[in-house]
Amino acid sequence: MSPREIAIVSYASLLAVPGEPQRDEVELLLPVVTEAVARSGIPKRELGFTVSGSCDYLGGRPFSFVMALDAIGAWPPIAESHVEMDGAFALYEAWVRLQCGDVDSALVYAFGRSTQGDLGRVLAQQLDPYTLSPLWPDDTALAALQARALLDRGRVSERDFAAVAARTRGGDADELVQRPYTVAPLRAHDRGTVADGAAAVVLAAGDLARKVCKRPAWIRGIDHRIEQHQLGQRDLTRSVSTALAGERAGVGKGPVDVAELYAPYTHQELILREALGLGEGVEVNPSGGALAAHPLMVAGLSRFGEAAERIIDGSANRAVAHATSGPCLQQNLVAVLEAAP
Amino acid sequence: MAATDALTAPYVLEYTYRRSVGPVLGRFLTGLRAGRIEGSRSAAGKVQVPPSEHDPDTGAPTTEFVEVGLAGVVTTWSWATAPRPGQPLAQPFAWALIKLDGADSALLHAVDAGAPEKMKTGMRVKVRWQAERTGAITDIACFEPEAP
Amino acid sequence: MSGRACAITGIGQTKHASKRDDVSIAGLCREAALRALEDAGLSFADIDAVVIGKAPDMFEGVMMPELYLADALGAVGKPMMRVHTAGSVGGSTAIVAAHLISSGVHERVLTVSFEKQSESDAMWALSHKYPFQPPLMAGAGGFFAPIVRSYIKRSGAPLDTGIAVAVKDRLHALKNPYAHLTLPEISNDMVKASPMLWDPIRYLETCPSSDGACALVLTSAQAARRAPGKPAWVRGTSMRTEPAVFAGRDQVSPRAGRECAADVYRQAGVSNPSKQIDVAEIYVPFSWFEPMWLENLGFAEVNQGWQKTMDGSTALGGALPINPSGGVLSSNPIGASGMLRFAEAAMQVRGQAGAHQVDGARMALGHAYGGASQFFSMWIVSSERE
Amino acid sequence: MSDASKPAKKDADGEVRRIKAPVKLDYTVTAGLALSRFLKGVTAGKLLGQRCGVCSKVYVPPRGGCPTCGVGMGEQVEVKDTGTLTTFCIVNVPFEGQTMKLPYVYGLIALDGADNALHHLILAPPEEVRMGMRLRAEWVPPESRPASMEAIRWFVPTGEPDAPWDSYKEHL
Repeated sequence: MSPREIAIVSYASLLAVPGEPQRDEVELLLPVVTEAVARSGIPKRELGFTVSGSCDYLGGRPFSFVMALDAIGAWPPIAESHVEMDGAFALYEAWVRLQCGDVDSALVYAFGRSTQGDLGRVLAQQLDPYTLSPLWPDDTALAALQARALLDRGRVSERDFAAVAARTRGGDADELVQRPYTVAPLRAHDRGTVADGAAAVVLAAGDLARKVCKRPAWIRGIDHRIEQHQLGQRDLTRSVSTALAGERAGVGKGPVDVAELYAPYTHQELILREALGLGEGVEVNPSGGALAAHPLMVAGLSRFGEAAERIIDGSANRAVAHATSGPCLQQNLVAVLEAAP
Repeated sequence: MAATDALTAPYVLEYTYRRSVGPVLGRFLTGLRAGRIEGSRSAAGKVQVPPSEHDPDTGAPTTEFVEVGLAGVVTTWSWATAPRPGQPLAQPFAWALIKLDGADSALLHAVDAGAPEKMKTGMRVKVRWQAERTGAITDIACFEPEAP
Repeated sequence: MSGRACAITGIGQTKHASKRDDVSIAGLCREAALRALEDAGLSFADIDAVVIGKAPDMFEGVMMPELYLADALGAVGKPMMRVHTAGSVGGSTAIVAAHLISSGVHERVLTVSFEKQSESDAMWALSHKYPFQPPLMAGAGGFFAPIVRSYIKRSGAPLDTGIAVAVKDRLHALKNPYAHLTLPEISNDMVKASPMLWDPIRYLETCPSSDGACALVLTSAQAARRAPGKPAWVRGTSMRTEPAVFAGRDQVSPRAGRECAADVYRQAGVSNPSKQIDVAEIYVPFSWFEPMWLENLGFAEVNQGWQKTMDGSTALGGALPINPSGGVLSSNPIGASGMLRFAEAAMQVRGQAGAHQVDGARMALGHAYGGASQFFSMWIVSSERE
Repeated sequence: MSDASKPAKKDADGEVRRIKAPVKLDYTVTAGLALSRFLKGVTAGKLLGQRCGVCSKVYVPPRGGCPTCGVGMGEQVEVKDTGTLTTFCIVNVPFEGQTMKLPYVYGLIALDGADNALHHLILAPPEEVRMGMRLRAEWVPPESRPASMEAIRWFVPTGEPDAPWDSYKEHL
């Protein structure tokens, strides 16, 4: 069975800037969903499926996705689902749902108010509860183990990390690399700026996509894979799950104009580029990526939205979108978006 | 509405979970309490520390345990300049993946090395036990360089 | 159902108990998963993708547990997803897994749902005070009791209707070796004498808090040919959501539930549910929800659901047996509770339900709901593919 | 020192069976813009709802968006602190953080002028509480009012005749 043609036809996002009035989840999400749906040209009531991604631990209370429902006006009742994962995995669920053939469009959204807590401590809850989380390692400590392994392997240097930071979030690599370590060998600029945000994407199938969008971003391939959880059982310098997902998604079948990679740390961009076989000519993270702003649960879906925008606005013909989850790139989702179906 | 207009408040999520650990981790933690580190051995002969509840290749339940050394090699490390609450040491220390003698996988823990200059990938470290052990991963207080 | 046919070839569950102190979280999940795989004649290596579901992460204090469970559930190198739709999650998780088959994406999918409730305390997780929010409501019972009172007022149901359900489901549970509660001495008097917790809901009219897991193996029709047992076929799946609070909301018989049922019936070609459906496993965490859902699901006229309960129609041997497994009232590992309903429906049409088997069951409904009676997931399974 | 190293329990045979895992996470949470406006009103003894510009329903407290329309709430509307008890339960379960003596009543109250019902405590002998009962808010004194619905201590019966069924049957 060959997959049905599905495309991203619209995208909207909002990143809360520090110092802005403190919106709650609904207030962050509502303008984003409204804009994405309006841009899609598909009336909200006609959307066949809705699915979201979020995580209770960002705010420390259960059922955060239930409260957020006010942002979409789920009335009359809607066909809806939710993953306690990044919104990119919600997009994958929507893609699967559309493959069943009986619905033609889907709304995917994500929200994350990641600045409410100390993310380093919050993310320690993600680890094996018996042998890892009792040690309270923060995300930077673990990412730095990976960065060191990469440095030890050779070929890249701390200045290369700084160059990724300089390219995506500004600054001078030679100056950045002189700054003090946070958790050596990582510095402050090596970690994405924790942010609050929301994003929404509308997917449409076949003729509907062509009808509502001049240049839909067709999902030509999409796949995700997970690896061992314990860091000591993986080769941290390589992302085998990204490589496998990229291969299954067909990344290597043609030239890539632009790639939006969800790399919460500078060195992870280097690992991901290698896993996906992206050469020097590929423009990576023109949006600034998760380094410029890192709203958890949103950053992956945003990569899909940003990559799609480049197709929709005509500036790219073939794009790669990537999302990750878990410590040190444990789980990875890759899609190829193209202008031609 | 002005920037300061939304109300904010502190909130603490605090709870003590009671975890049952099952037979495999139970054996591992019992070993730690007794000052011994045990890993699991897979059908293919791979030794994992901490032990896996199942064979990584076949998924079959773990039945074989192997005692591994109390010292090993640092496979990678990072340096925590400002330790956070709950972490193994209060003074700056190294996080490290440590492949214990006889193990095929590496364990995450802390190394009390004093200064980052004392740390090196490939260096040997040994266990420093907690004075009072209860059967938890924290029974290992940290590791320390084998030869100072 | 749309897309390719989807078969259920493996079903597994744990022994449910208030505290499964003998296993870790992974051990609990693997107990169900290995039983489902054995039933399907497969091993982890044969599985293409894994979908897990559970209720809030704070119940066990493990954020996004799919990460830690990837190894234990044989998912390394494969796609893995985690669904969370409140109390309906076990059902929604099975539906997401079914879509992975009917979409043509995978051939064999393992889906697992669980809750290890004993690691914390549901009342703590659901009732702790959050800034700016209304005063504490005393857990789920405090939320649903006013809705039950509304139903009683609207329907004029006799006040012992809830007692009848509580007894019936516990009698069913005595036939189910996996059930958590086994109360051989259960009787109307015993339920009536139990403490009134959230008036009008008595202690024995509420579900227990359980540790447990459920797992299913779903496959394409082609892969099902090689399965050792007779498959159950998924004939319809549906999920519906409505907001928790809005002006004029009918909390007793939510429209989302009615529309979800209508959708799943349409897919399965069911025009008269009472006649065409042989057995239903519906999510009844408080006994009064049986008559309420009978109406919401179209098994009874509005305000008359209690009559079916009171005349014995919903007991094993009755015209429409409801919850032959003993239901949520007998075992409630929250994240798995919905999947247990879906699994029991499939066991019934496969004829593998043992002492709680409904004779000749060919078409069955699995139902789950969650949140403020606002998330619904349902499937219809049949012994026949079409 | 580690806050994770609490003693593990062991069984008679000495095997470690369980561990304790204390978790403490600190957050700073926001009430959001709409709820903040409402809560500031509450501390001043006012109940300020908002009307949806699409469906015209008035919500108290206002929400970040209209739950059925998915649009931001519009015009601010002050509603009364009196209302009708639509349905309720009598709580007999002790739990941590409880502020009332058992048994007590907790119910849904449709405030006069609002289109939704809100959850709150009812101070009245449980056996006298009825659906349709008329209630009024009893406020915490202004100097100690918190910015939450607990600024209203509870609702008490007004003594008026009960509201007719038809007037509140949509708020169950």
